[in-house]
Amino acid sequence: MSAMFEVRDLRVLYGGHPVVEIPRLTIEEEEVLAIIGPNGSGKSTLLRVLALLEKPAEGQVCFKGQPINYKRSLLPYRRRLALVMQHPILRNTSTFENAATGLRFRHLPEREVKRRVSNWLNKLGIAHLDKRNAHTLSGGESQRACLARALSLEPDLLLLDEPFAALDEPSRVSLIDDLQNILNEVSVTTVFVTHDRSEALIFGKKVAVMMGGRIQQLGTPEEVFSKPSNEAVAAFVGADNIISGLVSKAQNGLVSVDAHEREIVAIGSYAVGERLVLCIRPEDVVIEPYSSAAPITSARNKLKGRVVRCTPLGPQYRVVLDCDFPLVSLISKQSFQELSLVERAEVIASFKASGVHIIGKRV
Amino acid sequence: MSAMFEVRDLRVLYGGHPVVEIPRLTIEEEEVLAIIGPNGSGKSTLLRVLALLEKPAEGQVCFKGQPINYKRSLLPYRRRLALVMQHPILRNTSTFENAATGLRFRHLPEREVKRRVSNWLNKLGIAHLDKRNAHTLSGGESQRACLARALSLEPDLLLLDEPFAALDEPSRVSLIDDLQNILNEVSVTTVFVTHDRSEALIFGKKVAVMMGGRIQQLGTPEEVFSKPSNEAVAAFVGADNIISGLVSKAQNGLVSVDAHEREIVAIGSYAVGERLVLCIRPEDVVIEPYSSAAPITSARNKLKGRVVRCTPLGPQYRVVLDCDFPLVSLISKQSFQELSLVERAEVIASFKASGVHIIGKRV
Amino acid sequence: CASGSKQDTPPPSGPKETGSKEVILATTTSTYDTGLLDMLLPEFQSKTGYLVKPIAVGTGHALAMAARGEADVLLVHAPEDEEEFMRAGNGLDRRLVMHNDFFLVGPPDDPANIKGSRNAAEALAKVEQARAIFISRGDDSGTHKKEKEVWVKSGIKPSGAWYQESGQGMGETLIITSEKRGYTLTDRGTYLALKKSLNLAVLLEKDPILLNIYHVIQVNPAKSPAVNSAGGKALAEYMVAKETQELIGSFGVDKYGEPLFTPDAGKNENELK
Amino acid sequence: MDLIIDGIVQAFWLVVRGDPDVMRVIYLSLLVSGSATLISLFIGVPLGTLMALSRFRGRGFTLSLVNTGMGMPPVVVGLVVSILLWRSGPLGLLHIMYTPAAMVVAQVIIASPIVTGISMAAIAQLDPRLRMQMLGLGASRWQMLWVLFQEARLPLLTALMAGFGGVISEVGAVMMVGGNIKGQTRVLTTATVLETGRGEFGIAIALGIILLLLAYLVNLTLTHLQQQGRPQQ
Amino acid sequence: MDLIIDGIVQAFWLVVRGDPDVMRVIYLSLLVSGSATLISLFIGVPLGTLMALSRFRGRGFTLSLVNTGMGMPPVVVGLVVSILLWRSGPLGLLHIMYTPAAMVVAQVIIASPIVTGISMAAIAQLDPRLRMQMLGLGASRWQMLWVLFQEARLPLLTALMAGFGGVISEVGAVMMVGGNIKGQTRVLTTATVLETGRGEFGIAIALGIILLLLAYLVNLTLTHLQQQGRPQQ
Ligand SMILES: Nc1ncnc2c1ncn2[C@@H]1O[C@H](COP(=O)(O)OP(=O)(O)OP(=O)(O)O)[C@@H](O)[C@H]1O
Ligand SMILES: Nc1ncnc2c1ncn2[C@@H]1O[C@H](COP(=O)(O)OP(=O)(O)OP(=O)(O)O)[C@@H](O)[C@H]1O
Ligand SMILES: [Mg+2]
Ligand SMILES: [Mg+2]
Repeated sequence: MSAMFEVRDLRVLYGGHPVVEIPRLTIEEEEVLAIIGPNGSGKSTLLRVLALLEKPAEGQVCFKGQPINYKRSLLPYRRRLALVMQHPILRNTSTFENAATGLRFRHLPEREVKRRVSNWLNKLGIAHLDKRNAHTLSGGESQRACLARALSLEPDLLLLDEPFAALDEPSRVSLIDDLQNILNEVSVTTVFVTHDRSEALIFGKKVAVMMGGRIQQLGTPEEVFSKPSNEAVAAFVGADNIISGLVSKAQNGLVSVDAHEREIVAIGSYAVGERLVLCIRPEDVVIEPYSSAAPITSARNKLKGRVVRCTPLGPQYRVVLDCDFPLVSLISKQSFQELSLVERAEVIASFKASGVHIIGKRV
Repeated sequence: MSAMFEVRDLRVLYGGHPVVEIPRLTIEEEEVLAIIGPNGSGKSTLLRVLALLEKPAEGQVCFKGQPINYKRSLLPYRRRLALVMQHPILRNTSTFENAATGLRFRHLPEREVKRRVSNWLNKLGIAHLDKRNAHTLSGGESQRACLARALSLEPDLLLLDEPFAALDEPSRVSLIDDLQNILNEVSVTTVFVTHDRSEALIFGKKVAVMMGGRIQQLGTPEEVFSKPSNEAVAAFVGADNIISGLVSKAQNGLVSVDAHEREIVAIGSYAVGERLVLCIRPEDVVIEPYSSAAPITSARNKLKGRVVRCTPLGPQYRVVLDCDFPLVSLISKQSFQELSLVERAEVIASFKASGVHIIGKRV
Repeated sequence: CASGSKQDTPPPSGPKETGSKEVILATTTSTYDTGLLDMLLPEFQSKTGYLVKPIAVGTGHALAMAARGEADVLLVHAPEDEEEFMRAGNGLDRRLVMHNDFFLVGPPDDPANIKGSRNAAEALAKVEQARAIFISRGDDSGTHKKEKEVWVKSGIKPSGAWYQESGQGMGETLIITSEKRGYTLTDRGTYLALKKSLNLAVLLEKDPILLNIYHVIQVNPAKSPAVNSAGGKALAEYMVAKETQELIGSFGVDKYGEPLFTPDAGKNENELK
Repeated sequence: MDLIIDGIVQAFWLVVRGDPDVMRVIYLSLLVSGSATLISLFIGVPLGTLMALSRFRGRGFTLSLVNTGMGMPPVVVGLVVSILLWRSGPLGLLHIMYTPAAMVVAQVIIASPIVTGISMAAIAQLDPRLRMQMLGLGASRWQMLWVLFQEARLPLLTALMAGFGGVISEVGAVMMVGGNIKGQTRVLTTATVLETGRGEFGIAIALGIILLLLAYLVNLTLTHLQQQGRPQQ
Repeated sequence: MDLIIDGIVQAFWLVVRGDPDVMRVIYLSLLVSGSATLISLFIGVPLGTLMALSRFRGRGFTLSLVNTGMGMPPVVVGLVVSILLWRSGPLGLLHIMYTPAAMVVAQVIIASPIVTGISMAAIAQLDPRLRMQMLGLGASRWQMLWVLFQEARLPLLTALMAGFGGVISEVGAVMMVGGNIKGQTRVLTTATVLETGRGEFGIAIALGIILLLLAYLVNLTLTHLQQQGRPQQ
């Protein structure tokens, strides 16, 4: 694997304000990079820079080691990529012609155009709409048409900006499945923006978290979702429990943190008296009835608490406990029913020390 | 509660084809109705009919018992509702003016306009963009602006078409929370379209499943998600395991169904020899190691099977088993790790009889 | 400045090998609108091989063009301006071609009662006294100049709401006069052409001052190297040639029952009055 | 070339001196063409909007008619209006022939198809969902249209300027129905024709320059108005 | 009124008889105005597109100039072109004064601002994201422009028709630079003026009607071409 793109000291300004600021970003060949981040954090802007649609105010974009010269024709680069923009932008012509747009730009023979476009319209489930004016398509159908248009190009580099946002869930799941297979087969370098954490998890081989125009963290999905590099990333990727406290004990790679008068055990080496920020993922918090005989488990932390609120969240329940500090737990519907949780019920919340992530020191 | 809207024998035709066909639909006052369904199923079209933006080819729309007369002015009705369309449509002016659009139509005093708009821009986190031209907003910022525009109207009826599709996840969760509170407080009748099942679950007091222009099921979220009325709905709302077989035994309200040579016990009264379609939600399927001593549980079904594939799905794993028929289970990451599942491993899949839902007879 | 006097002009010669075949004739709209040139020019072109481009514009426009060497030959009817033009050395040869006449027209019921006046000057004085509407061309055309000459003769400086300037060609001015029930001075050709759609009567004619005399002037090739002197000369000579003069004499008889112009080649301007 | 320079110098002096005759001509030009443009806006914008928004039968045919109307020769318009307004004509009783009113009538006929055609294209080019969204926010029909006009302000300004430009520069029709009567119906274009006919090319060009300056000022004012109150980009 | 009816009847007969003089005049009108429109398309559409797409300084000023250009009086254009093309003028050596070529030059000057202004509004009204999306699919600069033109085909057709309508109906400039020479530079409008001057109002109206018919046919053809190959709605 070698670098397809390298971005250095990038700064994009809008109205004088920096919208994207990236000291360095490398995208390897055949890599699938997911970019997540809150609205307005500059994800689409970065994608436009990678598509060479935006000349950055400062910095360099290198394509396969060669710095891009914006004064020369960018066509050779652009012919190797396919972009799906966040809003489906379709021309006022048939769905077929829309999907064929990029192929026509490349002067492909008519037979080949027909073959590829039909194939992709089929895969995306809109083959029956091929003769329809694209402006009459529904939201999801438009997005499929845009995907078909990009995918039929069989590009070296795919740039997708929230490509599944308008798709219904079954279609999205099966499409992601399909795409994953295709990307594995033909090894297309892919950069895609999403606000759906699970899409990033499933799809990305690497995940970049963008916030305020900067890449806050870049790593494997595991890394990013289990070890957020700072509080903001942690809050964004969904580690709801962020607790701070002072180290009260430290030995054998385990630290005890005194948080709101409770002791929390975590893995790490810190000095006594240091102030730490801890992060506990709600999925990692197990709830058991207070009355139950303490069973043998590997959970080192067991905190007594009271149920404050239970909210259904799809097939799960989000239970907020009061353990002198708020602690959130996600449990299955079955468990919820079995535990017959009600407000103000007393329970034990347990979680493993390895489930406690130390984000960093707070001053 | 009385009916705000009643739709009778509705048919909307596009290019001669029926796109929406609804014999009867009632929307009670203060109800929150979620419409889900695959792309192109006519959800947006139905919303347009309810907003009186589309005159149906056939049928009647009654507003508070009065049939709408499309020849008369529809303004009095429209002034009571606020619509957020699927694509954010913003005027080429400032974000503030965009958000104020509906209020200006209603000739509200300037002070009141300022108050309401600022309030909502704030709540939606785009107060700092108020002077910016709305065409420079990012995807999510645009959607927020559209929401602010509709919500500041404080209407009797809110029509939202995938209003959160472009929002990042933390914003979406907090916004849904906020909205839920507001809707509870001021009792706004709300119809909203979504392709996100969990949004429908959280938000809707009723859920309508639309497919091919027809409402396939309408009921509480519980009903729709646990008791899909037919195979298509079941497939769409995510009951991945759909198995058919012949009733081999029937007693005490329990039936045994012979499916692919395996016996599945379910709750229900059917005659021996009848062919049933069963639906088992993946979350309800528990996996335990084959070697383990059979523990005492309430699970009536225990099937031996082999692991075919494991896919990470956010904080969960989707495990496909081969029990002579494919059976899908969703388990937590911890369980996955504890069970140390590998392909071709032998396991026991267990699920309770009450977890098996009988969709209907197949002919 | 003498007008041309040779009756026996030699037959016009063709364009020389080196000379341009294109001859630009700057003329007034009145000659053009009557259709006279449409009759005369094809004849000339087929005889000589020259290509004539008749440019019909206002008199002032025609003279200004010619003074800049933008035309090769002029056919105009503003004697005083023509003399001025010759004095400035812009023309080579000014020859009398033909004349017709002007006359005063007005509403058939003649509210200013000018019918029966002794001459044009007296008639105009009556118009002024009656404060009847008088429409002047006001465009420094030959007709306008003639009108001003008559006013001078009557000793009146016309001004006031009754005296209006149309600033347009003869045809338009006649229509305006008819619509406004006014009086105006017109040339014969235009009046006859428009007669059927006008509600105007001829109220005074045949005053010697009202002669409308056309001259042909060859543009001085010294003014500009681009001037086609041979072609200009040939066309000028064609205009005064005997056969041409006969054609002019018969022009309009079939349409109006009377000739529109009187051929005058070789005559002296003064002997017409 | 000397003539053009001469023209520029004369234009300068005419304006600086404030020659009352010239001022009157300028005033009348603005008055007649301004009114005519305004009236054609009131005809053309609604008509164009109607054609853009509704899908009636024969829309294509009407569109061709409007487009054809852009090619209506001013001379013929002048002639037809004259025939109607002459004393002998069906509207002769109005007695407006050879008055500024008649000129306005003729210019309205010339400008309306231009304004209609461009407005129609401007409105038709807008996203149809904008209309729906505005109605869905409680806009009355007029408020919805007002929003459409605001969104299409650039092409509508072009429609306005093309209409104004078409009539302020037009000479065939005003000449015929106005009569170019000094002090009454003489406007910049007819004065230019007159001076050209007199061979006063310098003055003619000067008048043309004044006319262009006028159009430019009108334009600048409109563009300025249009740009006001725009949010930051 | 009888004059108008007379005109219609005469127009019918002129066309049916196929009067060679009239045919020649029609042919020349189409040739001159057609070429002029075509050339102004090649000037105006790129210029308008440039102004719509790039954000150079003084864009607002240029826009005002273009809009002002729509108000350029044909008489002045005719005069200035004459001055340039006259034998004594700087371009006299071309020897195209009083030829159809000179008429085309004058009409190009008249039509270009119209085409530029409307094209500019048409392209500026398109969603700027369309451009990005097309480039992001590998469009070359020309291919991207081609897509823009296709998307803006309705207003661009309006630009074309307004340009064509402006020049085919124009008389001041062609009269001056063409000279209205029979069989050489006489077009429908100058013939109409001539017939009006001769008091032949019926024939004048007939010629006007023929001109409008011609514009209508051109229009119908263009609209038809534009509608071809559209997908089902
Ligand atoms: N012309 C402009 N002037 C000032 N700021 C701008 C301009 N255009 C965009 N921005 C801002 O730049 C920021 C980044 O925009 P971008 O579209 O890249 O965000 P994003 O991460 O894609 O967000 P989303 O998830 O909402 O799509 C936004 O806050 C946006 O408002
Ligand atoms: N003018 C038209 N002619 C024919 N079919 C049309 C037309 N307009 C819309 N349709 C079709 O009507 C169907 C319903 O569209 P609608 O926008 O209501 O779908 P939707 O349920 O909102 O889908 P999505 O989830 O993709 O937004 C779609 O299949 C669409 O293609
Ligand atoms: Mg974005
Ligand atoms: Mg939709």
